[in-house]
Order: sequence, then C-alpha cells, then structure tokens
Amino acid sequence: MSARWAVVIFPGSNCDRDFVRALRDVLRVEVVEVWHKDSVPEAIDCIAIPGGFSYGDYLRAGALAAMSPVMASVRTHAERGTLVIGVCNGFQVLCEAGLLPGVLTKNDTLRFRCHDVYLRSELNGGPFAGTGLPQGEVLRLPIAHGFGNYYVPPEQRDAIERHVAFRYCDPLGDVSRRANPNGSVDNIAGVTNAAGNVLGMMPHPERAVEALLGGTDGLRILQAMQDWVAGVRAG
Amino acid sequence: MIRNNEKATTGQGTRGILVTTRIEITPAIVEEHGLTPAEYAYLLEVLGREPTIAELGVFSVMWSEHCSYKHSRPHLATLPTKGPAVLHGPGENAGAVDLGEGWACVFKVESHNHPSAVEPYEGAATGVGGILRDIFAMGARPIALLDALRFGPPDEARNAWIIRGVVHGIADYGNCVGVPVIGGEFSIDPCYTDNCLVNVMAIGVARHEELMTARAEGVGNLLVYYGNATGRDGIHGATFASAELTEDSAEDRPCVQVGDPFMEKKILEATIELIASGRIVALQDMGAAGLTCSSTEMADKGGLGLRMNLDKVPQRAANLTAYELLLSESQERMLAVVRPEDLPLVARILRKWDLDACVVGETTDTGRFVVEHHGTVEANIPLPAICTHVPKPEPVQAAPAALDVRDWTTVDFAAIEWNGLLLAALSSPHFASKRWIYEQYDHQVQTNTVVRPGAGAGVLRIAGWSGLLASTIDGNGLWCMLDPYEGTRCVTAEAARNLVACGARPLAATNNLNFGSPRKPAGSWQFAEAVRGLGDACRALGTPITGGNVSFYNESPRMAVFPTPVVGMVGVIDDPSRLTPATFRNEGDVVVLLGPAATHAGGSRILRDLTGDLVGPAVRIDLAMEKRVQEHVLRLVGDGVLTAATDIADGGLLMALAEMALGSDGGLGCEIDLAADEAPAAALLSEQPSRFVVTCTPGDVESLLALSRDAGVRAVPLGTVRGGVFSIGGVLSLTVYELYEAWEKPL
Amino acid sequence: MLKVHVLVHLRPDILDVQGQAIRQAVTAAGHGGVAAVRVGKSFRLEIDAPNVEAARDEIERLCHETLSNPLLEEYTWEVEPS
Amino acid sequence: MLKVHVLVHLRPDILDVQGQAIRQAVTAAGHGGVAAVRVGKSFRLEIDAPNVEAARDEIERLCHETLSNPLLEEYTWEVEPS
Ligand SMILES: Nc1ncnc2c1ncn2[C@@H]1O[C@H](COP(=O)(O)OP(=O)(O)O)[C@@H](O)[C@H]1O
Ligand SMILES: [Mg+2]
Repeated sequence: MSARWAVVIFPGSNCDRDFVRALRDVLRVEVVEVWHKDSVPEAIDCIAIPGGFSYGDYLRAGALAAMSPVMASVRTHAERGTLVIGVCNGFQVLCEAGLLPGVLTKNDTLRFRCHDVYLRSELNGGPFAGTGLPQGEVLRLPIAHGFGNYYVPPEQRDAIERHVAFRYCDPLGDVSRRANPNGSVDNIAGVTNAAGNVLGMMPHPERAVEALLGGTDGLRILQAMQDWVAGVRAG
Repeated sequence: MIRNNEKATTGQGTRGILVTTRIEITPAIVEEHGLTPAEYAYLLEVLGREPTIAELGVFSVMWSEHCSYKHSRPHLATLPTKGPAVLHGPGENAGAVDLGEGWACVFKVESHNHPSAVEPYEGAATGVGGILRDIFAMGARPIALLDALRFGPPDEARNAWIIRGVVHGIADYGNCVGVPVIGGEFSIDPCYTDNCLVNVMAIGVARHEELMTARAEGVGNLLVYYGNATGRDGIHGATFASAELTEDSAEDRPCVQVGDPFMEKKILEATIELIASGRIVALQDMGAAGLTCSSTEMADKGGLGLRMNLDKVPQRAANLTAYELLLSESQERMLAVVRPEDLPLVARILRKWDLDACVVGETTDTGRFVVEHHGTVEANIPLPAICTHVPKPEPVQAAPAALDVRDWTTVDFAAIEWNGLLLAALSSPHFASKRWIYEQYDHQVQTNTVVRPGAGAGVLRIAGWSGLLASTIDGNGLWCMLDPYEGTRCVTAEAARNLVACGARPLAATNNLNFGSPRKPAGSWQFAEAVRGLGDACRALGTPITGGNVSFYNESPRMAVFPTPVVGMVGVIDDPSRLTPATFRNEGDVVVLLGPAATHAGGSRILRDLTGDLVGPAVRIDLAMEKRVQEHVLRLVGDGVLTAATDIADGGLLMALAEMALGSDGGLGCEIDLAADEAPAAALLSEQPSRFVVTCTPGDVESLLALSRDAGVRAVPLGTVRGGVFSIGGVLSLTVYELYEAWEKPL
Repeated sequence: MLKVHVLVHLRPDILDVQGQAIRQAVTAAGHGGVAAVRVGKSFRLEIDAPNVEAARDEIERLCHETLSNPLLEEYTWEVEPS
Repeated sequence: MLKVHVLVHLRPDILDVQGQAIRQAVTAAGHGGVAAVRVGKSFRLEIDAPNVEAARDEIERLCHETLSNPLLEEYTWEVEPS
C-alpha cells in the first residue's frame, strides 16, 4: 500500500517541483501539492516541506513561512504522528515553527555553499531509516544553503542528543571539524522531534535520487518513510 | 494651463503644451539628455513642436544606444540569424531554437556592466533579474544561468570589493529565484579595472505552443501592469548605461536599482500560469527605459498605438512626475497585453501570487503613444519615431588604432623555470579554481544538472526530452584586442569547441558585445571588425545568432576595456550515453592532441600576465579546419572512442592538460613528451585554435589515429594518464597535489 | 574604549523589499496594526579612542566607506554610555 | 501612528562571525582602532495605535515571536517621537 504524500508550497519555495518529481517519477507515489494559504488534507501519510527561499527568507530563514496558514495543519498532523520531513528551507521553517528544536543561522563561512557532503546516520531504525539505513551508515548528499548553521543553546544539548538524525562527516564516517560545512553545533545536519515523526535536515535527499545527476542516497531516506507507512498500515 | 489634447493628438501642438510641466527645454537640458543638436532637430521635426520634459525623456531613452542600438544596428544586421532550428531570432525578448520532440530552448545574454561598477551587489543581482524576465516573458521556464565576469586585478582593494559583491549579488538573486548557475567565466586583466564586465546568460525551456511574443495585437486591448510598484530608482538607467563612467558616476545615485528576487520568483510563477491560461496577447518585462520601452515596443511591433494613464501605475514614492513614471527602471515589473474579457481571469491568477493586475492603458489604432497624467496629456509621440525610425548617428571614421604589441619571440624563454611558471599561473586569479565562485551558486536546484560547473560546458537534462542540453559562454578580450576580427572568430569557435568536447552538437548562439565608445574611431572600428568576425564564424560553424546585447561606453577617462565580445552557445547531445567528461578518467589512457600544430605563442594569457605586455601576434583561425576538427571529434564521440576530451584555449596545451588533471576525482595526472623538435614555449603556451586534447584507452589508439588520418585531422599521441604525477619530459615535473595546492585558491 | 552604535537604513527613496515582505507576512499572520516596516542594520562598535572628538573622523569614514553604501543607504551614529 | 524602533542583536554568548569578519576587514582597511563589532538588525515600524499602552502587548509579541528568535537573539524597542 503506497503512502499518500503532501508537498507544501510557499511563495518562494524552489525545491517543491524537485520534491514532487522525486516522489512521483522516481518513488512513484501519489502526491498532492498544498498551497500555503490552504491546509494539508486529512488523508495524508507523509508531508514534505521543501527547500527554497519562502517569503524570500526575509527577516530570518523560514521565519515568515512558519507563521503562514498551512502550518497550523502541519502542526496538527505532526502531533497526530503523520511523518513530516523538512529539507533545507523546510528544516528552517520547522525550527522557526517550534516543531523541531534549535534554529539555523548564517553559515560560519558567511557564504552560501553548494556541494556534496557526507553524512553519518545516527538514526536507530524508525520512520526515516527503517532497516535499509543502518546506524553509522555514510551517505553522500548535496547541500545548498547560506543559513545551515544549526544551533541549540548549551542547556538543551543533552536533551536533543538522542534526536540527532545526521551529522556531517568525512567519506569514512569520521565526524570532524573539517567535515562541518557551516559551523553547526556537534556537526548536526538533521534532527527529529522527540516523538521521532518529524525530521529536519539541511542536505537534500530529493536531489539525490537519480544516478544521472550524481547519486541515489537520498532515495534511501524517502524509501524508508514509504516502507514505514506501509508497515504501519499493515499493522 | 493648457488642455489642448486635441491639437497634440493630431501632431499640431504648439509650444503651449510645455505649460503642463513648467520646465523650459533649454539647450543645456537637451544636452543633459544625451541628444545631439541634429537629433534634437529631428525630434522637433517629428513632433512639429517643442517637446514636454516627459517627451524629451522618452526620446532620450528610446534613442539611447541601449534601447535603439543606433550605432550597432547596421552591423548587427549582417549577422546570420536563420537556420532550421531557429524559432525566434533577434528582436524578441530572447531567441528560441527547436530542440526536437516539441521542445524549445529560449536563451539570451545581457550585461549589467555599468551598474555593477558602482554598486556591485545590486548591480549584478538586478542583472540576473533582468535576463530571467526576458526568458519567462517568452513563456519559458528559466532552467539555467551562466555568468561571464571580467575584472581588474583583485590585489587592488576596490577590484576585490567589486568581485566579491558581484559574485554575491548573482548568488543571492539566482539562488533565491531557484535557477542554477551551471557555468561561466572569470577573467582578470588590468583593462577591466574601471569597467568590470558582468554578462549573464539565461536559458529556459518551453513547449513550442507555449512560446509567447512581445507583439501586441488588437485595438482596445488592455495594458496590464504587475509586479513591484514604481519608484524613483534607476531613472535614466538606459542613458546611464550608454555613457562613459566618470568620477561623478559614483554619485549618480538615482541610477542604482535594488533587486527583489522574492518578487521575481512570484512574477515568474504567475507569468507561467498566465501564459498557460492562454489569455495573454503579448508580454514584455520592464527593463531598460521601463514602462516606456516595454509598452511602446509591443505596440509598435503590432503596428498599433497606445493610450496610457499614469495615474493608474502603482507607485511607492510620493509625487512621482510623468517623467519619472515613464522612465523609472524599478525592477521586477511586467507588462501584459490582455483582451478586456480576459481581465477577470488574469486578475485571479495574479491574486493567487499576491499580485495586483493594474490596467494602465490600452492599445489604439493611432500609431501614437499618448500619455496622460493628472488629467493632462504629458506625451503624444508617433511610435515609429521612437521605436523604428530612430536617428542615425553620423558614421565615425573607422581607423585601426595603433597598438603597442610585443612579439612573442622577444620573451626570454631561456629564463623560464616551467615548474614555477605553471604553479604561478595556476594560482593566478584568472586560472585558479573557480570553485569559490560556483559553490556560492546553487547549481543543482531544479534537479537537472548533469554536469556541474568546474570543468568544461554545463550539461542539463530536460525531463520529457531524450537529449541533453549543453551550454557554454566564452570570451577573450586579449585576442580581440590584438585583432578584433580574428579574435572574435576564435572566441566563437572556442564556444563551439567547448560544446563539442562534451559530445554536443552546437545549435545556436547568443552574444554580448562589450566595447568602449562607438563615437571614437578605435571603438567604432573594433566593433565593426568584431561583428564581422562573429558573423563569419557563425556562418562557418552553422550556429545562427538568435539574440544578444550590446554594451558600449565601457571606458573611463584613463582606460577602455579590451574589445570583448562574449559568445554564449547551446548544443545538443542526442544520445546521453555519449556525454564525454573533460577530465582524465582512467590511469593508462593515452593522451592525444587533435588539430593543427602550434606556430606561435602570441595572444597568450600566460605571457600577458608574465610580462604585462600585449604579446602578439594575434591568434588566427582557419574556420574550415575548425569545422573539420569539430566534426571529427563528434564522430569519435559517437563511435565511443574517447574517454575524455577538452578544448585548448587560454593557457594553451599546458593549461588544458593541467585542467584535465585537476578536475579528475582521483588525482590523475599525466606523463607527456613533446616531439624532439618542438620548442616548449610554442607547444605549451600557444592558444592556436581548432585543437583538442582527448584521451582513449590504449586499445583504441590505433583506430583513433586511423580515423583522424581519414578525416584529415592531425593527431599526435602525447603521453599517458598517470596517477599523481604531472610531468612533461625535459620541461617540468610536478605532482598533481602540488598543482592542486596552487590552484585551489579562494578569493 | 568608546562604544559607538551605528544604524544603517536604506535611503527613503529606495524600495525596502525585506520590509515590504515582512509587513505583508505579519499582517497576514494577524498583526493587523503594523502599517509599515523598514529594515536596517545595527552595528555596535568598540573603538579604541579616548573620546568622541578624537574618533569622529574615523567613525565618519568607517560609516561612509565600509558600513554603508552611500548610493543606497544612509546612516546615523551615536556614542553610547559605557 | 506610533513609530517604534526595534533593535535585535545576537545574545552576548553567541559568536558573531559576521561582526568578526567586519572587524577584520575594517582593520585591514586601516581602521586600526576598531576593537569589536557586533551586527544586529534594526526595524522601524509604524503601528496603528493611539498610544504606547494600547500597543505594548502587540509590540512585545511581535518582537518575541516574529522579529527575533529568542534562542539566538535579544531585542529592545522604544517609541520614537513622530
Ligand atoms: N563565473 C563563473 N560562474 C560559474 N562557473 C564558472 C565561472 N567561471 C568559471 N566557471 C566554471 O569553471 C570551469 C572552468 O572555467 P574555464 O577554465 O573558463 O572553463 P572552459 O575552459 O571550459 O571555458 C567551467 O566549468 C566554468 O563553467
Ligand atoms: Mg574558458
């Protein structure tokens, strides 16, 4: 049984079409596009909040989108256990909306960075890893962001440690300072909420789903979500 | 106060109309508007009376070089613009070519040199905005950008500031709108110190039936304005872009525009929805000369007239005058021609994107441009006078400028230590890795990027189309300074060669002609020669010109830029499996040079940087030979013989080999031997065109050489691909790591 | 050590695209009373100078040449109590 | 119409990389006396309210929920003479 996906679109989203294409043409699932002034329909299993520059990223990345009408329905879904994945700007939106801990600030290099990075998966099973993406596995995915520097205040670090999903690492999986492209605390590239059904990450899984474009590691995350929904349905 | 609209409409207005603006048109004001006495006399004749200040402004911008192409048009008319693939040639917002299977590729290049020289960030950003609007105004979704950048040496603080600002401005704008930058150029020469060159090319795709034009039709159709409100920014930008930069330009404040990429993204999406609705008659963005140029060009193309009411124009500054409203170059504004019955639907689509549909006028059958403001007619001008029948400038006596050229043989090559020369060249900003630039650009958004920037042409897939689209942008001011005719032919050939190297068949070209003043003999002659060269090369290579842009007056009191035509080209890889890399792939592959022997090292970028001189003679090209070599390489690619290919251009064979090593993932280098009788200086530094470096497996060498012999193309085995080492027997020996350390120098 | 606070805002005749987008979004989110927003930059500097007089020229140059682009922006500065 | 000026700066315990980069750049450009730079945002708002009291809660909410992110930033605001 295939999952039903929603891709949320804000004015200024620019990875929405890429996400829809990855889901529809590569994963071959059913996708609805949800405009920011509308609500995510009830019968949805997975919500994707794509990258881009929602509202121009004016003020702070993701801050204005976090206030938009569609986010109320995303919140309801998230509380109910629907899987939510926010990528890049989507991650920033989820943090600004308080659905994920922390905040993303300016890269410490002060520059936008677009290139491939390596990520170590810290997920121990669950909806975004399942059995296909073992803990410690190294993925290669592209980043493209100017505000990917993940920050949580020191007093919250312990609390989120269990929810770290991905860390920037070198090709061998070593989490080093050199492998950190943006100054993120503890090389954090992605986190989940405490319940484990909301994931935010700066690297772009939807850009790594075809060998022609340089890699397919992103598919492993999307496929895990797909399998998880199928598993839950199957009971 | 007069209200003699009637008289004005019939062209018999009297001086009385001046009362509406209360500004007397003195000779000083006329001169300030860049009109010569002869041009002003022609204006008076056309109008039959003195102009209002608003009219003077309209004539001034419409007759400026930027809008009227008055100096360049006779030359540009000689360019080849037709071919089996051409759907729209020059004259539209952008050119369009057929890709097959119902797909069209829309592309064009634009410059934003002058704005970038005074406000690099906003100047470059708004340049990106402008060229993107040209693409989506044609009904195409922009899918890629390429940027050709030229600056003075970055060790001067002001140059460094301009460089960083320009790159940052392009990055912020392109990234936000979500169009990947898939290639470009970055070149340094002292001649660009006072006038940087910022040329941006955009590519879009559309289904044939979605293509839109800027030709208005029908009387009584509405002019619908949408996008940002109009302010005072950028007033007289077009005339500004047509004048030399002087000391005062820095304080030329009102010309600076700010970009709003978020608004651009909204008008992009809205425009694509509007066109898909089938309810748009014609469309144009408000670029140079804003509301005036966009509205009058659409009407004139359709042989119509226009009535406009400026009170209806959205405004974000208080008390804007008619003059300002007509000439403002506020960014992110579009103008559509819509049938009255379609207005509600158009407005509904715009509202989805939080945009308003503002009806600012309508088409008429009078052939005149009639503008009202606060109940007064502020302009009433016959359209042909500002759109087509522009005054011809007096021809400038074309004489070749005497150049101080040093012959390459006078360079003391015996004193050259080649290891050091190569490392120094690699770490110079001209040749150093451009990673620091293209990593600031989102080059993957839209998930079509098959070959990312870094080595050779950028390559895109287009979903739903069986081929791959390759594109490149190339220029070489040094070659063109030495000989604008030959140089431009070589530049055009280089662009085609870049495409051929990755396995693409060149399809069509666009160009940006960056020159000094056309009113001076040197500039005028260089321009004429360059255009002649461009035309020759495009005819020989079968790549028609579908559009372009001219940027004159790239000079200051103390220097003029080298004549710098920049050629953008698109090509098609019919069989995606034949995509060929530009970098070494396998240890043990054989390295082969294809093309004529090098005879001299004139025009060499490395010798220019070494000596500070113009080192000649000029590089020349045999276009028949060029075409033969290109066809041969495409044949080899088609037969699957090549494992990698790159063209030889600036930096000669030496740089071509170094770049093939530096771009390879695994640190592959090569061991090369020059023929015993070959002098290293000419062999390694010559920028002689029509040459490629290719590699093949050892098993394929014999057939490669045999095929080359049959094709009449010289093929010389040079050596072998080797891990880690980069050596040229008897000349230099380095490790790939040493090359890399010198090359990877972010600015 | 002198504490100097510099404010840089766009010139009034230049479109403040950020301010415009922020105003629209906060209005849509229910802050109906916000009629206008203009965004600028604030720099808090510490300058090694005994008093304002000694630093005035330096501060002016800093503001004019580095912290603002006079083509687009205007600035004000004041010394803050330390 | 109430004119409100909001200043948002990074919390003091957060490294201001941008401020640091600016300090280095101005030092390199010859402004040796600049010992520290911290960068923030300045918002000039016009709020449709008769007086400060009526608007205080709204302004606080705006600053706290929208104009700043309390994890990173702190804010101050004041009403300016109109
Ligand atoms: N300004 C730029 N923007 C984007 N990419 C660039 C820029 N300058 C150079 N590049 C990329 O870096 C690579 C090397 O540049 P260059 O040596 O000029 O290439 P080529 O010899 O293929 O013309 C190319 O892939 C080119 O597209
Ligand atoms: Mg090149």
